[in-house]
Amino acid sequence: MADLKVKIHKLELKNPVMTASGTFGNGVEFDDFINVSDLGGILLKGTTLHHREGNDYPRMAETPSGMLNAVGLQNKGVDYFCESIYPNVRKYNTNVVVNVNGSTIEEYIALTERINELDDIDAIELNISCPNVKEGGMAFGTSCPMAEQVTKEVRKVYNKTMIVKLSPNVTNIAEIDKAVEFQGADSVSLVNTFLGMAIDAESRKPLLSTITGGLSGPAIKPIALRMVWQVAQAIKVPVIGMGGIMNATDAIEFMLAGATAVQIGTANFIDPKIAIKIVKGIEEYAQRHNIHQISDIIGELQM
Amino acid sequence: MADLKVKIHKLELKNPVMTASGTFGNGVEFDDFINVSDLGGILLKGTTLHHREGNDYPRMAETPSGMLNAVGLQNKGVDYFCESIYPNVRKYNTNVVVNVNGSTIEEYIALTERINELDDIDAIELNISCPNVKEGGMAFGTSCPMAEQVTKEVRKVYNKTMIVKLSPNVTNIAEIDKAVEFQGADSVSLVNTFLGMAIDAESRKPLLSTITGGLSGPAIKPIALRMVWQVAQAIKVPVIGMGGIMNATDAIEFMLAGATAVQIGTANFIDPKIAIKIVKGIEEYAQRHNIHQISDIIGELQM
Amino acid sequence: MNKKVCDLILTKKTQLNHDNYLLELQSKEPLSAINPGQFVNVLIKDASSTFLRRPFSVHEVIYATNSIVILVKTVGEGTYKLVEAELGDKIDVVFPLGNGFSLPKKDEKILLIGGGVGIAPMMQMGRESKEARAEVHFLLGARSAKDQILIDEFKQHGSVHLTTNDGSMGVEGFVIHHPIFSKKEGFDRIYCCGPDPMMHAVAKKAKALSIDCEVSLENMMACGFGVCLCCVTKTNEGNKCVCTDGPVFNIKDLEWQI
Amino acid sequence: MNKKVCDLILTKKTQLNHDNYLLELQSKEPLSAINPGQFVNVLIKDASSTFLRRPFSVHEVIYATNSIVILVKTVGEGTYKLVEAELGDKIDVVFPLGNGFSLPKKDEKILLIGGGVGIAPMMQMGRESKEARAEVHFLLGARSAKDQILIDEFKQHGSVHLTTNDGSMGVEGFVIHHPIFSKKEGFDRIYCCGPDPMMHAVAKKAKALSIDCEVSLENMMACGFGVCLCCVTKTNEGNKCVCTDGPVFNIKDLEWQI
Ligand SMILES: Cc1cc2nc3c(=O)[nH]c(=O)nc-3n(C[C@H](O)[C@H](O)[C@H](O)COP(=O)(O)OP(=O)(O)OC[C@H]3O[C@@H](n4cnc5c(N)ncnc54)[C@H](O)[C@@H]3O)c2cc1C
Ligand SMILES: Cc1cc2nc3c(=O)[nH]c(=O)nc-3n(C[C@H](O)[C@H](O)[C@H](O)COP(=O)(O)OP(=O)(O)OC[C@H]3O[C@@H](n4cnc5c(N)ncnc54)[C@H](O)[C@@H]3O)c2cc1C
Ligand SMILES: Cc1cc2nc3c(=O)[nH]c(=O)nc-3n(C[C@H](O)[C@H](O)[C@H](O)COP(=O)(O)O)c2cc1C
Ligand SMILES: Cc1cc2nc3c(=O)[nH]c(=O)nc-3n(C[C@H](O)[C@H](O)[C@H](O)COP(=O)(O)O)c2cc1C
Ligand code: FES
Ligand code: FES
Repeated sequence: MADLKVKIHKLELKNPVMTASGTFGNGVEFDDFINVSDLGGILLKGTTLHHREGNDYPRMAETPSGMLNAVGLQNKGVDYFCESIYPNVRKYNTNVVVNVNGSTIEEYIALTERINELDDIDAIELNISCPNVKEGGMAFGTSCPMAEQVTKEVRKVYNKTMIVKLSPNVTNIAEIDKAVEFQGADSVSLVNTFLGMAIDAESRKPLLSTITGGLSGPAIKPIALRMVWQVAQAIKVPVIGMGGIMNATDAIEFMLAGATAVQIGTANFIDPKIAIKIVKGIEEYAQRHNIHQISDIIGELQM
Repeated sequence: MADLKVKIHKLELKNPVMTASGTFGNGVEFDDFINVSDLGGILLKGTTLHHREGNDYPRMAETPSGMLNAVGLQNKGVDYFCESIYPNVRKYNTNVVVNVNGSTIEEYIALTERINELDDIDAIELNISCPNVKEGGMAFGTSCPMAEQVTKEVRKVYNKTMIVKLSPNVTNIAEIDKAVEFQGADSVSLVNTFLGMAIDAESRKPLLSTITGGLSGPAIKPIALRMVWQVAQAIKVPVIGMGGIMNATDAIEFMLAGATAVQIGTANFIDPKIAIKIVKGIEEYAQRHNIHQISDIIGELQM
Repeated sequence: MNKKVCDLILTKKTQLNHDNYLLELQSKEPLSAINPGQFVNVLIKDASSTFLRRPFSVHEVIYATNSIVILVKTVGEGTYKLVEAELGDKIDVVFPLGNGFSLPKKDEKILLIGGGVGIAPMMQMGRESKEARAEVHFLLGARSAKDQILIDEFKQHGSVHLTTNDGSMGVEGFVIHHPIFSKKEGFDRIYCCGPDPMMHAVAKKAKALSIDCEVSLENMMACGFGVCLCCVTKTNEGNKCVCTDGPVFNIKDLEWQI
Repeated sequence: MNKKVCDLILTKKTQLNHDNYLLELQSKEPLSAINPGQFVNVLIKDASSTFLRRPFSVHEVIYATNSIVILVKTVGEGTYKLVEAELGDKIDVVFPLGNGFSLPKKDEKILLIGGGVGIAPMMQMGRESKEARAEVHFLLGARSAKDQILIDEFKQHGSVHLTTNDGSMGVEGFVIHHPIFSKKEGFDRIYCCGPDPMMHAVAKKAKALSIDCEVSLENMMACGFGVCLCCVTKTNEGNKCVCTDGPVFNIKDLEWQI
């Protein structure tokens, strides 16, 4: 049996498969389907300092090989998280990561300080790339100086593993990643969703209440893969790759492109067991190719 | 019968359906399938001053709802164009537009001057967005100052309709479009392909000889539509929209988002009659919705 | 009542009219209890435009054969593909999802209103309500006589009242125009599933008559089990997921302008 | 010989072994002349991962019934879907595409080499070569006896020589190991279609023996009719499209390192 362990800074992952924030609820929704603790890690849904209602319905539109969403970070805020969600997720024997969101740097800091107090949360994912909120969000991730600043300030208050999640809606993603790495990120994760739009030709109306939303799913995989490859070459910290991963082959491709671990997003909606299936598929791939340590294939694209 | 006529600067289009450069050959390849003159216009394949061999095989990879290409502007250069292609395409009773490419501003100028001499070519499309050539190409389209400069210089030598085709691989497409408009573009067309990548997990090799290539097809439609919408709001000159248009409904969506005309790209590979079918579909839509002039729906997204 | 994702076998397919089909899906394992008003989420294979699953109400549960029956109206590629499935085919389904209707009490008089394919959940609801000894009335609205389906089947669980938009069967007009609402002895509860405008009209009527009313919403869904937060509707307690907190809501909890 | 895109009807389907099928596709209109070695480009419907058409060599042309036969080996979603088609189904095809082989002259002795599913174009080529009064020999290479198909059919157009990698039928080894190459009386022309390494080996052999040799390439294609420029191969005159300038090339025009 191949050794599937990988390491993201101080996090030890039993396998490279994590689930993407906003697509895995708080994990507990999957208890009926899988043993969540068998995953390398889970990313909880985006959390903010205060309660957020999110955007109006409709928030979703199906697209060719993908979907647009405009959830807008609906969540009950960090107090609720600490009281009602944390007790349920700390039980998992896997890395539980909180996806941290803010409209201002102060909010990012205050939220991170709260999460820092939770013993069984060993990492945060700093989301500076959400396309679905008016203030903050993507604005941080598409501008180098802003991305640098938020990373730097949050770093000051957080000593555990800090993953920074970046926006793909940029000209040169490697440039921003480098800036973020420089400010102390322990890992970067990409991609978040691409800003897109859908229209109903019959009613002439946008299909999302917010007009634009975030595109995810296999449609974006070729672009995501390219970005992961570019970023992995540009920076030294481990990269967590995602964007349209639907099966183990996709996951292997991201690892060959340079990802140390992957996150499964939209695929969870279509098959609630998919993340575990991907773990098994990676194991089979390793066996078939006589790979003893899966970490040996990271960045091993043959050119 | 609805009036399908639209206008792009001085070009009168009998309908809003054009074909995208690099996906329609020189038109003549379609003579067996359709009456090319029934289209609003055709964009010939990318032309350069000198002969170009393009990239090595493999140049293509299928992706979910799309494809990557890395053709790299293979063409025989402008001399060959004038002697051997122009005589065949001038016969079409539609707008024949040359897609102009250069590695330097001087090349863009020299090529445009040659095209300017051809009586039956009423417009050029300045491609500053090709992701598949090392020098020039996309570098022009992803930087504001460069996009401005090439537009400005070519404008000086060309008085007919100048369409500028921009790169989607940017953070803020509307910003670059504005710059280009300011420098005298008569119209902008978007999107070109998105930089993507594909890997064969079994052999661990990239599927394209150039590693990365341009993503086209329905996969990119939501992003393309969003960009067209943003650009159409930001600038005053007519916008030509494209990216994953497969049927008349898609075309209508781009028009509602603000496109005056559309270009059909990858869809031509799958159905060589598609462009004409889309003209008919738009006509049916107009009839069903009691639209007398199709130009009435441009930018008429209801919010 | 754990959720599961598994293959069910298509054991029976009945075409009811030009665009409605009954599909009977059999589970190898015994079914745990399913509430009337719950739904299933079906993976459509081999269709180029259906990326996400497609939700369908549970029309009937046949515990004796471990079968779930769904009523499918063909409206797009997903539903067309689904009804093309052949007997013996495996259908990949996540179920049971959602909350379901609250059952009436003994001797209560209830009105089950279905509009179009919104009649789907009312069959099982009618059966279980009758078993609970409620007095069951169905009010089924459709565009035209040819769209009125399953009338005999509904009659087994209660009395059936019909409306059609064109008057070709039953009362002409929408469901709310049916004289049943003006009867003196009123209903204890109304349950409704159908197009949004119809549910709004029914809710308004129920509110005016002070009758307790539950509606089953059909918001667009990405996951169906509460993780994507795409299917929300506004309630007194903020946005709630139609797939987990619903699809059935009491109208008093919804922020409808009625 | 105008190209067209139209629906052909699947009139016959024969499974030859575990992964090879013959599909007979009938045109309503009379077929114009098709050259051996030309190909058709098939739209795969209802498959979620096949965005582009799939090219297949013309295996046989039956002018009497306006039919084109293709030989399909199942290797991925597209080919699996295609062979699932049922008799009477409409198959959307662009044809005829490519150049085709150059026919031999009367009394020439020719060797038609097919490796794996590369045997596909050799049936029609064999037939027309025989009609042109050439002396036709087939050399068919496969992995194993169970992969050797259509031997009796090939025998109708010429003599058949076989190789298998495991020696379970015919000569053991690759096609170039067949003793036919060492015979004194040589061939006037060799035609070859198969996996790239095989075609390279054959080309090398042909070059060494100074025999005129044509190979049929199977580069990945997006359009199939010369507009995307994705399918190129390097020739003495620069990059040429396999779909229009090929799929058949004389090895002397290719930039192969042989
Ligand atoms: C909880 C729930 C229960 C349902 N129960 C049933 C049922 O029992 N029987 C049944 O036939 N259908 C039911 N539906 C609706 C069914 O899910 C859709 O008709 C189906 O998903 C359409 O898929 P398609 O691929 O055929 O059409 P598509 O091509 O996806 O859509 C065709 C058209 O229908 C519209 N549409 C699709 N889904 C919805 C929706 N949820 N709400 C409003 N408009 C929609 C689309 O916008 C489009 O205009 C239910 C939906 C929900 C959410
Ligand atoms: C001119 C031409 C003629 C052909 N004639 C025949 C024929 O007569 N009979 C037949 O069975 N097949 C033929 N092929 C190959 C056939 O087109 C492919 O097998 C088919 O497209 C695979 O589709 P799929 O969806 O089943 O597999 P996919 O899922 O697309 O691919 C499965 C595997 O096959 C590989 N593959 C697919 N297409 C090609 C190709 N063109 N070259 C090399 N590898 C490929 C893929 O990389 C992948 O590894 C021909 C190809 C060309 C270009
Ligand atoms: C419905 C939905 C909600 C999401 N919410 C979040 C979020 O709260 N925080 C975040 O960082 N990313 C969020 N994402 C982005 C995903 O985590 C992931 O980056 C993206 O979907 C690309 O991966 P995929 O193609 O595998 O889905 C969300 C995505 C979807 C589809
Ligand atoms: C094979 C191929 C070749 C292309 N060549 C060119 C080109 O020479 N010049 C250009 O401006 N765009 C070129 N494009 C981009 C298309 O014109 C178009 O912008 C893009 O494909 C998006 O549209 P679509 O999704 O409808 O294909 C090419 C696209 C493809 C697929
Ligand atoms: S559909 Fe995903 S939460 Fe309801
Ligand atoms: S496949 Fe498009 S040019 Fe050959």
